[in-house]
Amino acid sequence: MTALQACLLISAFLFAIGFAGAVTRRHAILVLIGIELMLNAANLNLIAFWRFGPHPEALTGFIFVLFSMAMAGAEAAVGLALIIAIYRHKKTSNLDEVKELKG
Amino acid sequence: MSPFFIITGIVTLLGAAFAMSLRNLVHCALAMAVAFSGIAALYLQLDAQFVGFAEILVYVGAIAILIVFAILLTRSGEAPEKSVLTSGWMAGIAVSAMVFTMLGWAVLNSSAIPKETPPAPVATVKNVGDALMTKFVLPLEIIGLVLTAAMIGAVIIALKEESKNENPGRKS
Amino acid sequence: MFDKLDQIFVTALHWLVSFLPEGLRPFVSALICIAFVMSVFPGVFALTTVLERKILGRIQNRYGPNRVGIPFTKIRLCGFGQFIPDGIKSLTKEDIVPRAADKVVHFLAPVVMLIPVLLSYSVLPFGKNMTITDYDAGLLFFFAVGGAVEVSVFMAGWSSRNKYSLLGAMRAIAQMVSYEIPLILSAVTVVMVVGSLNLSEIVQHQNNYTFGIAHWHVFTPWGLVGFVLFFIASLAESNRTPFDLPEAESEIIAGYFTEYSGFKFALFFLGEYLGMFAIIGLGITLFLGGWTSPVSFLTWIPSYVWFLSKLMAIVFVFIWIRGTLPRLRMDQLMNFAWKFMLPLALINILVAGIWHYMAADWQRWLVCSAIIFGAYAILGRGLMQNQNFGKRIYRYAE
Amino acid sequence: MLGEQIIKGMAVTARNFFGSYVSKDRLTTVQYPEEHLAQKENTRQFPFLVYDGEDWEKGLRCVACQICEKECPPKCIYIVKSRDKKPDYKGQPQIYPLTFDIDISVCMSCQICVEVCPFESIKMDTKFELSTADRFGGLLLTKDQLAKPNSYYQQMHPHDAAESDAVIAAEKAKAEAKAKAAAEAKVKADAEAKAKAAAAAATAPLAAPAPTTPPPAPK
Repeated sequence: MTALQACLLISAFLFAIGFAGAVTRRHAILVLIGIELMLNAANLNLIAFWRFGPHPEALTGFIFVLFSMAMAGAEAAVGLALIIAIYRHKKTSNLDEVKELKG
Repeated sequence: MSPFFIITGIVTLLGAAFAMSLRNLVHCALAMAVAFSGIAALYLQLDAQFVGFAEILVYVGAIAILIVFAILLTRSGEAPEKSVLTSGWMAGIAVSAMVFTMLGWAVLNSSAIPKETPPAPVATVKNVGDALMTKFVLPLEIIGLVLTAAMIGAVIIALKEESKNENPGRKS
Repeated sequence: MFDKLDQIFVTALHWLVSFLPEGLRPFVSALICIAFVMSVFPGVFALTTVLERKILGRIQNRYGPNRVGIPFTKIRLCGFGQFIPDGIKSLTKEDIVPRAADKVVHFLAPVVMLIPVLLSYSVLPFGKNMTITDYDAGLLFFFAVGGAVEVSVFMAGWSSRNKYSLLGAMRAIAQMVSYEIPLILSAVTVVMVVGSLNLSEIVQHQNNYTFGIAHWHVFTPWGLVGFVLFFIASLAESNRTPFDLPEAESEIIAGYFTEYSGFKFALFFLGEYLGMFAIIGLGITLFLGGWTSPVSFLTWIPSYVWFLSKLMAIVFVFIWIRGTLPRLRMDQLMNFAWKFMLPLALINILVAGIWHYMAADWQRWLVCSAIIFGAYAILGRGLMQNQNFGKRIYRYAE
Repeated sequence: MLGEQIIKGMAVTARNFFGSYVSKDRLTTVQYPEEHLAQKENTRQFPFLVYDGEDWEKGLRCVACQICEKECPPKCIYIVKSRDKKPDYKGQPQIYPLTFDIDISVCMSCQICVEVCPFESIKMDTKFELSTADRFGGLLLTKDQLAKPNSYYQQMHPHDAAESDAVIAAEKAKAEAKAKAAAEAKVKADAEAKAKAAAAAATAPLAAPAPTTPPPAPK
């Protein structure tokens, strides 16, 4: 197993864990955490391919990760704001009870 | 593959697993912080210092704190009495296990993966800055715009709705 | 001769390591550097606790501690031995964990506090060639590990199951997050002008002299504003008065370490002071020329002496401020960060850009000073508006 | 301008800081175990027993009347009366305390024992460095620890001591006068008895001592 394969395996496992959490857990915040983990798995992939790929000097994967982090920050901010707004409205953050779009 | 790499990989995966399986949400958030630190350590071992530091700064320093705040604001810091899993959790686990097996099989059997490890690339801050300011300047600007929009949006969404008969502030 | 004295620690390290086989060298040299940080800065911490009490005493026209010197002798050393009994006392005290506390998180919090703080020392240049790890992105590393302190504060406050702890932790995190922005923005000016995130390079950039005076960044208009902003933000980051709301003892007992005692409390205390030294060290590196001397005829004094004396001078100012200013209110704190410091820091970035691109003559001094002074006056007036400093109105419970 | 007042405040504290090194009279505290501040004359800490003369056992003014024991609000005084009597300063035979203990861990320094004592024998001390390693025995002061000479009292509270000395002197003088009068009366009575031996014994009550009204306090 090469280093690249190890990285990819770690990232795949991380993605699977994040996905399992996001799908199976009830709490909205945990779903968000799952999504963050999946995003990080993707970032790890990008960095691994940048490191072991053919053209590291172009820095594409590297910069892509930076942008994706910024997007993750924006996503977390908006997502948590949504969760707080829903909690204010329905007094719950359990996703099973937030099924309707109607407030 | 150095032993450090294996250790950080295991720590990361354990952190992620705990973040997704513990009952108490605050514990989940803290385990998530551990997982993110592990990922940052992996980045450092992949010669991506800048990304590693940025990972800690963004994820541990900002997003973990944000999540923790959200947990406390929605009063879900205590472990819930009833089940924490959705009704269809078995299917979810099965699907994710399938995803992992498929990805793992692909990774281990792919012929596109280069066998030899190239020398460590140089990604000094200067190079990164140059790239950001020349080749990637448009995405950078767009990211700035997106972040601004996200910030304004988050503030507006989370803003308390003004009630009509509220006291007009306290006298000072 | 003076060069040798300046490099004595570096030479000693090389000499020590040279006895070892090749493979062990980086490992052992890292261990020695860790031992250096772990011995010097806790020592400075021990002295500072005594110094703080003495200076506060003198500010209040008291003596302060002046009894304990060398144990079992009559030598008193003006009370500078006080930290020994203090340390023994806090280390031998009973360690109380509340029954309802989250035991694991409660235990881990002080450790998580101390680790990033100690890590942040690894990028500070203590002297010429005396940076432990010369990261290319050293400044980013410093701020990144500094962000982990907030997690530990939250862990301490939440795991104690005490509302004072939780309130203190929330206050501390809100304050740290708010003041981290002006802190980083004021550091950005230096990065812009120097063109590097490497702290050694930043120091080297200030190591030039015109008319015998060093090119410290604090001697420029943007540097002065940046330094003042950095200084205020670092006061808030290290939870010192007047920003000590997280541990406001008259309101919420001791904030997030209300439920800590004995060794863990000592660790928190140590972590807080070490964090303060680290952030002061960063401020010195960015604005006060790091280990360089202010005037060219004093360059023979060893570089680490300069660094330590600047550190102690700023610690003195911190203590002086603690002896002078009362605690802010939460809304005042936030107003100050978001309505005054943040805009001023942004304007300061603009000024640094102008400074960088204007020709090096008296005009840029004039332009930059004018912009900064105008911004300061307007923002200051804006901050003071709506502040009713009239007679206080008391509202009683109905 | 923003920040002006901060500078002013900093100047004040800086003045205090450097001033405290320059001028000693800025410092409001003293170096306690070496230096003591002079105590006020009316300072009181815990009671003690006054004795006259050299020998404390002989000169103890206390007659174990137990008024202080009864009056003490926290009940910190414990007295055991003697069975025999010995002469007091007036030469009158009096009982004396076999045991006189004050538990100063209980005493609240109210001075009621001093107020109620008719014999000027219990007074308030000013000694305050009473800390001890033994928290039970060390804080229970016995008779020999409590007894202090009158000279000590005079030195400590000169004004009060003068008053109490005057009372004692007045008592003594009165007692002597009474003794003299009694002696004279006795001589007279003897003479009369000798003279009127045969007469009826109805005059005998006249020789009894005068009613014992306490002398007015010299205030």
